[in-house]
Amino acid sequence: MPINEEGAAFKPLIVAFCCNWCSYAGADLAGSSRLNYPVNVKVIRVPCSCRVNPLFILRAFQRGADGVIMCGCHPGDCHYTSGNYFARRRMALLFSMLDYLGIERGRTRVEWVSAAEGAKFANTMNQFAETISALGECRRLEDIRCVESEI
Amino acid sequence: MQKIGVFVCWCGSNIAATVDVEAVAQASLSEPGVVFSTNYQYMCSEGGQSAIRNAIAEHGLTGIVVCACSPRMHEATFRKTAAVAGLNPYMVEIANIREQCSWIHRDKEEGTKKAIILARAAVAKLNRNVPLIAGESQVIKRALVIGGGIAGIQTALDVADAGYEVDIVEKTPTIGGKMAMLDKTFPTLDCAACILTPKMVDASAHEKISLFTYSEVESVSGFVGNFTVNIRKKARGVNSDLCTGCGVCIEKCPSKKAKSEFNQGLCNRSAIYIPFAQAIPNVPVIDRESCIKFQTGKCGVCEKVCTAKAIDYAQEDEIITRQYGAIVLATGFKPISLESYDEFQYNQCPDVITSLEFERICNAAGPTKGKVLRPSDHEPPKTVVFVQCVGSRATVECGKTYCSKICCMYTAKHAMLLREKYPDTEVYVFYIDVRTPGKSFDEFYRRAVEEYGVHYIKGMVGKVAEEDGRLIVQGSDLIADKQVIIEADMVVLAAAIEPDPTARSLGTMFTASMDTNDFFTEAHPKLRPVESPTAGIYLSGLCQGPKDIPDTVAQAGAAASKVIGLLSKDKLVGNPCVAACNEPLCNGCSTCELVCPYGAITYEEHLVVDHGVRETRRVSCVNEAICQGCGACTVTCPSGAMDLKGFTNLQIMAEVDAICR
Amino acid sequence: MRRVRDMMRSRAGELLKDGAVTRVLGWKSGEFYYDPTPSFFDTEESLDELVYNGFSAAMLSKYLIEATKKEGRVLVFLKPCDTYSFNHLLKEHKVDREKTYVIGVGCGGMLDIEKLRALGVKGIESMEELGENLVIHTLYGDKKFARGDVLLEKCATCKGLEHKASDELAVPDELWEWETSDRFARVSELEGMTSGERFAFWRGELSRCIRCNACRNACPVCSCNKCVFDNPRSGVIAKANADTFEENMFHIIRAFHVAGRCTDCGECSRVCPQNIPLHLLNRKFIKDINAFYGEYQSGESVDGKSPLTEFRTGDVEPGIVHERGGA
Amino acid sequence: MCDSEIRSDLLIPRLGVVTDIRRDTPDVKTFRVNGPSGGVCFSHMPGQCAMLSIPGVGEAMFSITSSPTNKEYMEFSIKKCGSLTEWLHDMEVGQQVAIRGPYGNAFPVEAELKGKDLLFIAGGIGLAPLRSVINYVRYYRDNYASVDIVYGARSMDDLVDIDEIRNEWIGRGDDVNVHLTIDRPQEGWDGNVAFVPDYVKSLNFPTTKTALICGPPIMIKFVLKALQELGFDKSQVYTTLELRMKCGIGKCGRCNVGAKYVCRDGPVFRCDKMEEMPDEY
Amino acid sequence: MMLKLSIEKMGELFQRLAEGRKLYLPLDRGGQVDFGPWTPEAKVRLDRLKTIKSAKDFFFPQTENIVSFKRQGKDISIIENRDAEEPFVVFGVRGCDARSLDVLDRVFLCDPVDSFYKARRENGVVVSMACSEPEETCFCSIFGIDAADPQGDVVTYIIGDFLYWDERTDKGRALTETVKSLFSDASGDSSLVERSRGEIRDIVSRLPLCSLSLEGFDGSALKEKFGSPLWSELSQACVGCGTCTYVCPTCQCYDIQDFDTGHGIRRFRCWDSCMYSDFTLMAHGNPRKSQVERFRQRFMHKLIYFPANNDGMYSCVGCGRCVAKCPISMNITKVIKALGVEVNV
Repeated sequence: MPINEEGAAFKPLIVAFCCNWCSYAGADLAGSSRLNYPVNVKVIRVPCSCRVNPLFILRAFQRGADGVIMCGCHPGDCHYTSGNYFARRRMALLFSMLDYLGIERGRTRVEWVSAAEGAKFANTMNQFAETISALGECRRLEDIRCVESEI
Repeated sequence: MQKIGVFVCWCGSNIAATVDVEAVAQASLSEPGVVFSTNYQYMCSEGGQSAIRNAIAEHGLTGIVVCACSPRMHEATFRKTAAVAGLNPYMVEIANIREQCSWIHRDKEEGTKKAIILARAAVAKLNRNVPLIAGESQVIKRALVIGGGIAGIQTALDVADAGYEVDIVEKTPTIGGKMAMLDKTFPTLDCAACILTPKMVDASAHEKISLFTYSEVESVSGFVGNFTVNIRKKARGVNSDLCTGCGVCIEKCPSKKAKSEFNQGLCNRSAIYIPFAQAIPNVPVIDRESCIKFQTGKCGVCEKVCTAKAIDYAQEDEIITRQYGAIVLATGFKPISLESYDEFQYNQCPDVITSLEFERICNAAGPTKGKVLRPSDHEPPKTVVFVQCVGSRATVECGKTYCSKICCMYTAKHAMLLREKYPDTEVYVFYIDVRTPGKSFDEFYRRAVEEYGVHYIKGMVGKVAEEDGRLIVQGSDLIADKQVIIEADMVVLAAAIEPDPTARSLGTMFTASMDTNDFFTEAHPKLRPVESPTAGIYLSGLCQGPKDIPDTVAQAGAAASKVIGLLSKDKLVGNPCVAACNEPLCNGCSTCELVCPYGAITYEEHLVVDHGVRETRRVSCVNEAICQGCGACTVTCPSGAMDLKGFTNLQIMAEVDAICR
Repeated sequence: MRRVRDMMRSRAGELLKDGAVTRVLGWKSGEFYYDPTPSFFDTEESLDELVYNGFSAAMLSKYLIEATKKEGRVLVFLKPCDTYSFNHLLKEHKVDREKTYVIGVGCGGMLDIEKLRALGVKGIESMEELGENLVIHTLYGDKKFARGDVLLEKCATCKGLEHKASDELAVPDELWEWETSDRFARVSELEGMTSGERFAFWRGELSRCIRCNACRNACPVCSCNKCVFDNPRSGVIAKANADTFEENMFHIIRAFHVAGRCTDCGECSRVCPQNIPLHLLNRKFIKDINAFYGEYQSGESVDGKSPLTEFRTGDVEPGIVHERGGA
Repeated sequence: MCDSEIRSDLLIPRLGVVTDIRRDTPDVKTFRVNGPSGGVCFSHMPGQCAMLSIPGVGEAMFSITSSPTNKEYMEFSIKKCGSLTEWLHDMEVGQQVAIRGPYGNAFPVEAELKGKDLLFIAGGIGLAPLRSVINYVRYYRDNYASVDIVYGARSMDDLVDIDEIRNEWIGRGDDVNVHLTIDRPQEGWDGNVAFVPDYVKSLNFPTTKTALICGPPIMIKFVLKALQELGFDKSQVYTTLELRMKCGIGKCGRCNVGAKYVCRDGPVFRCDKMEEMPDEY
Repeated sequence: MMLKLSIEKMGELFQRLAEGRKLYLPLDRGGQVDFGPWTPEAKVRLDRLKTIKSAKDFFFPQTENIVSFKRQGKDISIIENRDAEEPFVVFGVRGCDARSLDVLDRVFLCDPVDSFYKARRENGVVVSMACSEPEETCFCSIFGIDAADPQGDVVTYIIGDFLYWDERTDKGRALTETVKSLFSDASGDSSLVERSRGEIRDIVSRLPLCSLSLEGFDGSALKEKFGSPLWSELSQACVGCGTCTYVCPTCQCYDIQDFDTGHGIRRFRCWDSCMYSDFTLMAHGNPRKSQVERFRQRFMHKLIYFPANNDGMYSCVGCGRCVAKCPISMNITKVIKALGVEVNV
């Protein structure tokens, strides 16, 4: 089933990596609070934000994602005490590098979302989707084979 | 290749109203590996679960995807269901189509599309799953408590009362810690010794408790349930088994110039000594630095006078190896050094003392037999100034940024005791804030002010100077907004407290993480306050942060209950979603070790066989019993040797691919 | 440089003779003046072929990984910049310090044959390094260059002439010293461009990549037994840049994998047959690390944690990338 | 028959369907493959190989175990040792595979071997390529003189195609002589116990025979030694080689031993010819 | 027939050559000169002797799709979707690169024919160009290649202000027809061209590497050269990268890999290098475990195995790219010197 029909308004595909303990729970809370956010935000559950490998982020762009967001516990609240601190350094450097290579900087984002911040999760996703919509489809970091081809 | 069953839950109308569950089930059939799919009203109900079990049996499924509510809700349920049907519980994946789909979207067509994609991602991940088996390890039913202060004693007693063996390792010659030095305790003013010494006796007499005083932890290995610890028993010079504790040696010892540590150096002790009368064990120690026999070889008086023949100059340090299931850190605190606080003249004026020294001066067993006398001339002081927050809540380099928590209350206690014993003594207290958030604390403080007439001055002391045998205290009164100068006979400084310096090396040894102030960090600041992030290591007392005696005892009990909980298990079942090293890929570079918050990674020389090439080299090894599965190591590993079971690189990338397809 | 070479030959000879070392790792003279090859020498006589000149740029540190697995001690000659990589390899337990004997050799700046070729030098018959000048005799006439104009990029932006590790030094007094420029200048320049300009710049550079892996294989930090890009089970195996994405992917991930570890030795750019300024990726990381987490240069010492293996609670947020100026 | 199917390049595979799977040993399965409309995918000669692949998983060269005389299906005996073979072991009947070939030379059954006394020596999975020859020889039995088969494995359970050996090869008069052996004694095994090379030596075969060997490299090496000790000349011995292959047609450049490409000039080599090749296999 | 054209009109020539087909020629990209598709804006650099890569790419590209698959359940469908075949011209190919196509032909056009290569070979017209200023890294002459008179469908010379155009094959003649109107007859300049050739040959004879002797490098020396103890010394500096193989006009090893696009599987082939550690890696072992064996393979192949299989033709054309590009300056000329006859030392 095609995700984006021809002619339909551009709906950015957003991959959200969420840590199991805070942000995924925050996303759940957004759900149980019936807070709406765009349908093309898809969450991938990881144990901790420090599990997010830059490879995964590039992979998402390769396969056609228009934006990638990583959510973790607030600094100091990591279930594993320090995972998000490492993740924070890694992402700061990676995002800076992507920016340096001319990938639109708005396409990557980190947000700390606690299990209690369902509203923050939904708001973040809404805002992020808006930002990405304004940027349009990700062309600078896509793999034509994955995006355009029949096979 | 997997044979996957997909089970789509309606969750009544919770899901079915926004997601066409039949369409999701149908669509998933075209995904690789899927051989069966169905939908059901409530997958988590017995009916739903039995449908899963039947399908597993009927279709020989190797894995199942349940499209339902959040995995945080029912992942455990469906894992159990799978296990009952003979499937490995880790061959279950959940597609969260309720919280992250049906509940947030209103358009059924869109919701259905998204649910299909989420199901697809779960299938894609499951195609890369392998059965995981949780490791098991034995639990050694003995606990080690490091530190024999009130925290350590209380933890040990609680654990021992539950029927488990406990060893206490204490670096000084006696247990009792700082509390033994105190005179009275706030807010009830009962005598510290009266409530502590019975506990010390209980601990020494308890059949489940072994005391290792004058001993230190040398090294540790192992992991939760299975620690091996080497304890260094320092040579006492006295055979504990023979000594009767008669005290003749102490009396006859010709060397009496050593400063008494217990009395904060306010008086002297002999070279062979016990720290205080109620010390446990009641066995003296020879201080080799001040012993004439050890320094010059001539003397031997104690040996001559000892009828029990307990003196043993040749005694050497002894290393004892013991095994433990759990370890409690109760290393306590010490007041900070006031060396660099020149403004208070602590080093220069003998009558400027710390609060702990004041405790000893007040104490009936102390250097002044309980009479409050100035150290310089042994005269009773007429005016005493207490200074709060010396080094606490500091903004300067040499101080501590935190509040030491206990000073407000003990200063109120000291002021009150002084006024009670010596009503004609004027007592001033300089404070920044008075913090009394404890049961009966504020009442206590108000009594000091209102009933005992202690002068509380809000402000800091800028300078203390000695002039003609008196101490000129210059301070500011922020409320009156003026400078005050008080001529005092004695100044008592409420020095900030800091973790005992031995904590740092222990922290490294146990990979127990510490904050910037060297207090041990807890596994979770709110929810797991007595556990260290390293499994099997628990925290008791001030080593975790400043606290008073009631809090210390409460935390000691809490730590004990955690220890008991651990020791009561015969086996520990690990989390199988832990890191694993692919040895042929490992470079032995150590970067993973550096980011592991649990110290679960060590390095060993292994024979690695890679495509027929054999080489012995340094590779990283994950201790599955310690690893908690955060995955920090997997990203720091450049070669991809380190991977996280249950969340492997390939699994997550498969999800990414499926979502973006 | 000739003085240094003579010092090297005589010390190596002595150490081989008295058995202090079993092998010597240095550079062997080639066909032309500009093509010395890293080589092991195990006899005093063979040292006649040991050369050290303005083209001894190839770093020897990485060879020690394999060399120290063998019996015996290796004498290695390290230029100042090579010692950073040496320290890094020690730090990651790749090289056994006990099996090495390091002579730090003085460096007068290494020269860039590609730059010379771009300046129209062809048909080289011989060369002479005369102080701060380089004279080249070619089939098409003689040419003379100032050393400073034909330095390798890594030397023009040299980190310094101090050896960060050595057992002894071979540094004569009269070595030519040159003015270096800010190694981050080009990075800053790129940062000042618009996102679109940067994209165009990097596309132009990276699209030339032929995935020969020279950058990776010459890199002292890329010393994985098996690179993720070679591993069919890694999920990201890529032998050729079948799509422009893979050109980006390979270089981003490679730079990320060496982030906080890169010694800025410049070998990646030197060995690139396509002259892609790969060091600009690594230097971007170094520059960011310095700005975000405090000055850090991998390889300055064996001790200490690299920036990506530690953290501070007050570290900058990744959002800093969005907040700073520029497009 | 899909032999007529036209493909624009030899690198492009055709389809096959797995119609039967049987487990021979704990790590060897034999797969029966048909063309999409039945029959074999293409004709071959004994000893030749085919490239099997599962798109997205991998492609590898396997020797064709079935005899060319079998026009109904092709068979491949495959040992589990890498990601592709793991996948193949997990698949079920009805799975389609991509197949291309045949590749390589064959045992010279129509030339040198004709009329000769044949001695087949196989170890473990090494029976796979020889099984094709043995059945070919059995089919054209009159074209060949005596036939001896020595086959050994680590244990009873590691003997590939044991049912066929027992039911078809043994006990048919003096058709073929089968000598089975396993490395170590085992309960339920009353046959010979010895390593293949030792067993070969003890059987003391006359040097009139031509030997065809296949098995692990170490076995081949020692069997060759044993045969030489019995007086065999290397020119009387054929064996097969296995190296990493990609194209199957001698172009991709990786399976050469000296100037010979195993995929094109092999996999069957006469041992005296191998003398001329450098020792890099 | 020899034609000529003022070099001022080269732009027009390229315009014409690019009509209805692709025209590839040496272009400047970021200071690097490599063959690329001509556009009116392109910076053509015919002065640079050595492009980074050779013209091999156009006949045997670094990656090329072979076939695609779709998988659904147990079913596989095979989809032939090879890249479209289109006519093209490669302009400015030097003698060494022009000869390299003979080497590649030996591999790809022998039975079984590689249809992908064959199609490109048929579609491509090679316009070669004589070298004007040979470099010290050149040694084509030892393989019998005449830099002054290269092979090709059309051979060109830049002499003075003119481009001379000499058609040599039917393909070349057909191409000439499409551009003939731009040229004028130059049959009268044959002595000029011959003189220029002589000048080039004179320079070539003075190149340092042109005295190398290939004596002893043939199939009969296979075991002797293979067993030489010098390989370990020669290979010790090799970092195992693929620079030499990828810039080489004759290296033709390839790998076949599958890529899952998410919509199906693309099977493509891409250049591979015998210098890579995983080139011959198998699940249970590797016949070439160390760089010594891999290094030996490359040079044995070029100097012994290939001539043994191809009537003495070496798989090297002396273009000197590897000499110029090796990160550690090890190359085939050093190997020839070390393993060859005395005369080389």
